[in-house]
Amino acid sequence: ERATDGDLKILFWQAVSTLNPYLSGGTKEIYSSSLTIEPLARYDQTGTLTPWLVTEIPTVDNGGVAKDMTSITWKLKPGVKWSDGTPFTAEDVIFTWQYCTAPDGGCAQKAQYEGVKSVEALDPTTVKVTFTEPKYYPYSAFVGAQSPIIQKAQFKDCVGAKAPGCTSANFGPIGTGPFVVKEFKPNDVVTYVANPNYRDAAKPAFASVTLKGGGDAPSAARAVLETGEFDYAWNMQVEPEVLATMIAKGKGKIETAFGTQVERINLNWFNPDPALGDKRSTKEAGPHPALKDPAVRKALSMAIDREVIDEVGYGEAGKPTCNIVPAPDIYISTTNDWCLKQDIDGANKLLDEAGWKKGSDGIRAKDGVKLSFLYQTSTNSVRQGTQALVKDWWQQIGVASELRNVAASVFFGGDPASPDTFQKFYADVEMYTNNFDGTDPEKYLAEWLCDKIPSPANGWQGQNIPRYCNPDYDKIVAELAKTGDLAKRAELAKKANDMLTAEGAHIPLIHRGQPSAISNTLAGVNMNAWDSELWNAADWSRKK
Amino acid sequence: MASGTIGSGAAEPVLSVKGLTTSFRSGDGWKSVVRDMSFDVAPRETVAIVGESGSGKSVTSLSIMRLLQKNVSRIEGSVKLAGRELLTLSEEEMRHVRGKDISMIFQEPMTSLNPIFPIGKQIAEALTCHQDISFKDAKAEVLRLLEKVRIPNAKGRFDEYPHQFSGGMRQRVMIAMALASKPRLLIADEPTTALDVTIQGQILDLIKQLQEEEGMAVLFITHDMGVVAEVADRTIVMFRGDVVETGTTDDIFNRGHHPYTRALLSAVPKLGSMKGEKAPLRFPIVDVATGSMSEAKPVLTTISATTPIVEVKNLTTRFTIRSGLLGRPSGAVHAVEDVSFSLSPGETLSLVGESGCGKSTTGRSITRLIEPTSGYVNVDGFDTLTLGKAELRTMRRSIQMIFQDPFASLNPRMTVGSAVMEPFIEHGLGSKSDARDKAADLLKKVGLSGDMMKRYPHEFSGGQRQRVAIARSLMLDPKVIVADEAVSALDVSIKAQVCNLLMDLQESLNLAYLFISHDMAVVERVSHRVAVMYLGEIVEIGPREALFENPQHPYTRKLMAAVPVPDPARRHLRRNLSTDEIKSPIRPVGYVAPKRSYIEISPGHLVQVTEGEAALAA
Amino acid sequence: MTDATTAAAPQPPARSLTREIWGQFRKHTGGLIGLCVFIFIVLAVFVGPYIHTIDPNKIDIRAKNQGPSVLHPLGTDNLGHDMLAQILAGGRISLAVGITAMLLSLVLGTLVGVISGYIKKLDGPLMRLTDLFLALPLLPLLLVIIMLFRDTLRAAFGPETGIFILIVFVIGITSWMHTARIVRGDVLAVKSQEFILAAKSSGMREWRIVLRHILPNVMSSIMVSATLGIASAIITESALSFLGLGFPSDFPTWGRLLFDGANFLQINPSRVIWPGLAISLTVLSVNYLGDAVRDALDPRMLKR
Amino acid sequence: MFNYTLRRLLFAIPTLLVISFIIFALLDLAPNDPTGELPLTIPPEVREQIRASLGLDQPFFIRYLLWMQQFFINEPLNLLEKMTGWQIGDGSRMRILSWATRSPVVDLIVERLPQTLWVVGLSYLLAVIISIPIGVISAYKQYSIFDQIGTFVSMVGFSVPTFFTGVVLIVIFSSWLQWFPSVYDTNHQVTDFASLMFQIKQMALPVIVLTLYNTSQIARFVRASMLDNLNQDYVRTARAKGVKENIILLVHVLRNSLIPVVTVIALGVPTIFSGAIITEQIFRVNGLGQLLITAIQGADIPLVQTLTFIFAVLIVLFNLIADVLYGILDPRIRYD
Ligand SMILES: Nc1ncnc2c1ncn2[C@@H]1O[C@H](COP(=O)(O)OP(=O)(O)OP(=O)(O)O)[C@@H](O)[C@H]1O
Ligand SMILES: Nc1ncnc2c1ncn2[C@@H]1O[C@H](COP(=O)(O)OP(=O)(O)OP(=O)(O)O)[C@@H](O)[C@H]1O
Ligand SMILES: [Mg+2]
Ligand SMILES: [Mg+2]
Ligand code: NI
Repeated sequence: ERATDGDLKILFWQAVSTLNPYLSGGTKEIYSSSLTIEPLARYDQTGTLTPWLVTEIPTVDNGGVAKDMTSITWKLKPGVKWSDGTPFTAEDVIFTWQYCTAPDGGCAQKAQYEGVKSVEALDPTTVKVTFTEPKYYPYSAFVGAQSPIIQKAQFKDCVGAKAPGCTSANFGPIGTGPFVVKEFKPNDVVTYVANPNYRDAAKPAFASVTLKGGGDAPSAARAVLETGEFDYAWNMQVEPEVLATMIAKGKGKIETAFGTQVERINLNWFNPDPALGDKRSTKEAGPHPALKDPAVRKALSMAIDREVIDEVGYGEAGKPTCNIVPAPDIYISTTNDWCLKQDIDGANKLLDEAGWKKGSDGIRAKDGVKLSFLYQTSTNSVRQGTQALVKDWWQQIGVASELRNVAASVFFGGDPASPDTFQKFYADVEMYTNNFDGTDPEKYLAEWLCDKIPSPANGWQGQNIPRYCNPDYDKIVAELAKTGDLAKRAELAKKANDMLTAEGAHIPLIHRGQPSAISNTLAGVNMNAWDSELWNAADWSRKK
Repeated sequence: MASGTIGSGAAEPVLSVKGLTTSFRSGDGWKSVVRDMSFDVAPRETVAIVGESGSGKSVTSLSIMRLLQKNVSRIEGSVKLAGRELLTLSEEEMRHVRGKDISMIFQEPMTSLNPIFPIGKQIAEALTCHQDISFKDAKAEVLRLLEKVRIPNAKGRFDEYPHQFSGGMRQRVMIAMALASKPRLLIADEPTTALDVTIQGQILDLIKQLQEEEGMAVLFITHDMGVVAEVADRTIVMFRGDVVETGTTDDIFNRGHHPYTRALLSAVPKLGSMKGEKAPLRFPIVDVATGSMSEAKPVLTTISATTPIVEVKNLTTRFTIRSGLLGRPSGAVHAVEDVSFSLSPGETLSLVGESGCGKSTTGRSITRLIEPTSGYVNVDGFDTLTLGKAELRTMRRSIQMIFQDPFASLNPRMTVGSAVMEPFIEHGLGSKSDARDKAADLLKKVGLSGDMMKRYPHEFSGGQRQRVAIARSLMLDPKVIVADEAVSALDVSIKAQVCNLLMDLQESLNLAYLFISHDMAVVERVSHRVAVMYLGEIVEIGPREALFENPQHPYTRKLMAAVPVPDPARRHLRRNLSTDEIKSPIRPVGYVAPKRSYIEISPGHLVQVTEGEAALAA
Repeated sequence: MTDATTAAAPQPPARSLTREIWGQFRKHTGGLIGLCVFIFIVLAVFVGPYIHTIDPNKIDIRAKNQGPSVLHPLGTDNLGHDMLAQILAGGRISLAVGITAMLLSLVLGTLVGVISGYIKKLDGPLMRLTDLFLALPLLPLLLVIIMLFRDTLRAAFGPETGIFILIVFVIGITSWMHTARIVRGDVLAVKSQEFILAAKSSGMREWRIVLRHILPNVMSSIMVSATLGIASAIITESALSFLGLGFPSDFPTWGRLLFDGANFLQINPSRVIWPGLAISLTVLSVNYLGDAVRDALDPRMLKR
Repeated sequence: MFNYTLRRLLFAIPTLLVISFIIFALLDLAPNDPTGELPLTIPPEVREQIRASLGLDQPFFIRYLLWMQQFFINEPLNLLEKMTGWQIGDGSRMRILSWATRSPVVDLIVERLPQTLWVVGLSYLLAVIISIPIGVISAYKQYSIFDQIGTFVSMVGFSVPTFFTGVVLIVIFSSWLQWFPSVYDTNHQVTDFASLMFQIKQMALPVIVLTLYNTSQIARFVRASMLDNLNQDYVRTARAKGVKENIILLVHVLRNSLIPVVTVIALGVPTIFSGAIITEQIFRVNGLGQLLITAIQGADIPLVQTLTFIFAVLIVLFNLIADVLYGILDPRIRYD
């Protein structure tokens, strides 16, 4: 029954800065706003698309998607109301598109609407989205937590350059979801109350939600698992043994949802020698003197014991992997699973054969090139732990490494003036996590195309961080973009994925999950890595 | 006059000291500085302690008050106040004794006053901490006291701070503070050294009056035998930590038999003893052991009047007084007003005058330690007031200053040895060992032993510190020395020794002295010329004999008349407590000083005349 | 106070001033203990690694999170690093950084403080500069400094010395302001005292006055700043490291060990106790040293 | 003194302008980026558009001038309007908007003030109140048990960082004893006794941590400075007057020792407003410190700039106050 279970207390150790996910694309903003605003369809815990504000998922079979893949038509659920009581209509859907694609608006989710030519209302409950060219995976706009529908009435004066000024709307978007924002203190705490106009009269069970922000992951875990002050805490990146002692208190548990995140070490295919000045890590610098050797790249991967990394830094929240596309199931490849087993001797042998000889200092060298690498990553205790482990293993195969860690805001900041961004890659190897939205890897795999290599010409904005370039790979990706058949798509994707690992564009380490701490008193939580973790908050309730 | 009951045993003694021994920790052992001291003080009685500088007088008084630093000192014996043993009292009980039953005037007023509290408040505190009294009443009482100790413009100066006061005025503040609570016993440690004779007389009378009215007993420590003769019923003579003689003042003065006592008394300079002498005369030196006296030699220097080494013209120094929250100037202390004089090499010019009349300020203005308001000063060819930093430094080699308050002028964290050596090393006059030799030599000359160089200023007696300061000023072999009350804290014999040293140096090095002093007898002895200051102006200046034998200005005459004479027979003479108005050098903003003119009475003897004031003074 | 009064004992033979101060210092129990502890820490940290020869970066993943044992006297961390070796290695860096950075900031602060307190003309500008440095947001400043100088220093001095210089410089340059203002306040008060006037009148050069007369009289505040400075330098260093601005993660430092250990408080308390103790002991011993020096310099505090 | 204060206040204006410029330049130079915290899935073109929408594509000087206009003209006018209800101009003045939250920076600051003042301010106040007696007594009874313990506790308190003490306190008092909450509720309103008790409870841990740290620091300075003055001759004079020992200590000696103490305290007061970053983070107090640190990490330049500038104003102001206090405390210090 609605609003009978009191207050739901959620802890996000990274605080929420706005409740309009179009103005800030951060995960925390997307999750927190998902309690109020909803997309037309979203992914469930298995990654399957489920209708949310529509009656069914349009497909070619049911006629919802045009045969030529140039349009998709959504049928809205009748009788859905905004939390202010006004009806939810096709106009709102159209407006959402307009809002995000308006110039000067700085919409963070613009990519979701890429290739959308027009959105029109066939009738108040039917929306047709037309694409500029055939889209073989058409479920992007209005799908998933990244592109929820906002209310036209509320945001109509907030389009384009005016968007940031609408503070009250951004801080309290009216939605169709189970909760309504009552008060928002940016970067601190959000309070929600149950939506009186929610379409399911029995839901939500909680009368209110308090979403507190700030602090760090271990203390957030403590607040749920040890002191029991909170019911749910997101993103519990904490050393497994620390979590284990907290869980031992018996107040809660950790649940992990696995999406597409992979922690990897990128290998720089270009020469990052500082002596090259501005040319380093670009094509002009030439290939990397050591990493250009496939044997070296492979040996580096063989030397790593991913099980240990997982055990030390991730525990339940990670699995060793050799893939860059680790999920959904249909895309999982096993071709490169040789890497799951550490093989120091094999690596040593490989290097010996390739002519890399150990020097007096135990470091291998060939033709005056030493196997000594600058290994950078962002500042984060788990990553630093991994760095230490990897350094140790590499040492065992005669590879020296100098560790460096860079503040995350700088590392991922992309400031072209900074030498420390992951795009600039002024290092030999670097480690971080990346993933793709939703369940389709097409766009993701396109990141390793030759023309996506970051360089001064594109303002270091390319996403092909390892500077990998292989025309065969480009061909596979081009084919993928033109394939509609799912099985065929999976095959192509696997091929691309295998190629990347085999050729050593990077060394995949861990398939990372999203661990959350959940109080034992909470029922109905269904961890979901494909959408907002709070996607089914309407079903959450207090265990009696 | 009711000071009839004199002598110990007449009444129950207020203070009774038996076998008092005080030691300081030195190295790993204890070193006694006062040994087996015993004496009584009866109500209404005044007991004087005299003795060599550093003989333990101050330590005795501090021991009685139990104010010595506990961890480094040890007091043995018995001190009874009206029958009550003080040495075994708890700290809290002792606190009730201090200030209420016994109060004390400290030797060095500058460091003994809290620098950051207005003096009025500090005096009032002596009242408020022992009795329930409203601040307003306390303030009224303080103002009354300040007037009594003849601080001019008491009301206006209530809120001023110690550093704004002249040496003598600070001393009077200390006196007011000690008298405020009308104690049963007053311990006065050199209360009048920094006071000119007229005010000194008034203060002594004030103490006498309180003694009569309130039955106060007084323990009086002084070097001035004239004062002893005037105030003391009985006298205790100390020498190197031991009491060598006690008795009625009359006995001590006329029938003292310890050689030191005799030495002390025979060395006392007497005003008027210089009649007919042309040049300054050295003091006769008395051998402490035998009591025999050496002959006094005159100082023979050639003073060329043509090229003065110091020339001062129309020097004016004023201190702006700010008042109110906003700190707007509300007036100015005209500390030095239109002062002109010159000083030739080999000459001693003495500056005498009322306490607070601007003598120290004149000295400091000449050395530019204070920026004068206007005027012209030439020192050894340097136009002092326009000099830059580097030249000022060279100039200062020629002119050295001995500060009135020796303790305050010594860095508390520096051994006196390095303090004395410092200027020498600083000016690169020789190596460190040269400096050490010279310092040791000078210290010996001023009567300190060389091994005292390792000690810190607070471990010295007042007189010892003063000698350190003298030694320091001599390190640079300057051409001029401004000696601000340089010998006031010394006992007669050492004073004679130090003065002779100064005169020897004058003779051999042709040194010039600007000698600021209140001790007219010493002034008479050492100076070639004398200038009399009054309210910031020079009212009379001239050769010593002219001035002493033929004082013209009314203030000069008053000064001469007030000099105490070391003769116990005159003890019951009483000046009439002066009722004349105390003049203040504070003038309102925009005040224009009247133009003064001088008439020359005899060659070089000038006397100030102003229309209005000349009439008034006559 | 039981020893007998030695009447007018002859003064002991002349001793030099430093001997004198050392003599004072020696009598100061706290100071002596402080000195011993400090020397012990320094020795432990520099000689220790020759006795306890485990490489601090040696990973033995099977022996992680262990309690004290013969092989690992202080246990191991969650990667199987030997804690004792880490603390010894960390101590070298922490002590070096703490002391040099403190000295740098102390010298800088005292210099600025004394100059602006003593020379009226420079007071305004220098104090406004101090205000500016106080107001600068630390983190962006660090980011900029590191962006501008890290690679140059790394090229010139190698990765370790380079980052050491950078960190010491960064901590020094961002922490001198308190000392400067405190010293200035004290100098203002001291310079109005008469013995300064007396020194001036003997023609002392200004900087000698400052050195010989003013500095000793503001020493006690400087001493406090120094002790507090070591503590904050050690901690700031760790803050820098975990912001990614300090030493690489394979350079353990006390602050860093403490920070990393904080989460393991319940699993393995020795991970925080030892580094915490090391920092505290260092600071305490330096504090007592400072006290002793202060007392030795204060002639009135003689002989306890 | 008045003239001096006035002169200093006037001189503060150009000083602050220079400071604001340097801060702005520094922030601009820093290699942070407002899109740095966004997920990597957001493509570069979109990032570029986001930057443009924040005005980051404008030249440096324009951005600085814009901030100046917003800070010195628009915000004060806005404040005036709010207070008086007048309508000045068309009311469409651009306020300083934070980039991360897109809300007016001033509102954010106002929202954070209460918890910062409650926790950081209170702990500072407590520290001052506690540290002075501790410092005085430790100096008076140098090397007594009290002094030794005080020294020990304060040095340990100062040398053990708050990120550690905070965690220890949480483990002991929140997890184990369950006396105090480990998470600070910023929405909590004090309306009655029970809610006041709750407020006290939730403030207890962070306040303890911060007070320990601040007390240690101030007490050390009080002690050192007192020791310098305790043996001066004027103390002897006061004793000779029979002044009570505690008055001697608190009035005579303490006041003479206050200059370094005033300096330290005046340096500390502005830091109240910069918050206590680590402590706020550990206990989730989310005051100004947390606001600043999130803003810095998120490269939220308008917010950082404004906060830092306000901080600079406070620094200049409190240092001025300290300087004026010197003159009041020690009449020998003259500024003319
Ligand atoms: N704190 C101290 N530590 C060691 N010795 C001291 C200390 N105070 C005084 N003395 C020594 O004790 C002796 C007696 O000093 P005291 O101050 O009593 O002399 P005094 O008779 O008052 O001399 P003066 O007339 O010069 O003031 C001196 O030799 C002095 O050096
Ligand atoms: N720094 C100052 N600020 C204000 N007034 C001052 C200052 N120094 C001295 N005075 C005042 O100037 C006048 C002259 O002082 P000065 O010290 O020159 O007197 P003096 O002749 O040396 O007296 P004494 O014989 O008592 O030492 C006094 O009224 C004194 O209060
Ligand atoms: Mg004496
Ligand atoms: Mg004088
Ligand atoms: Ni009393």
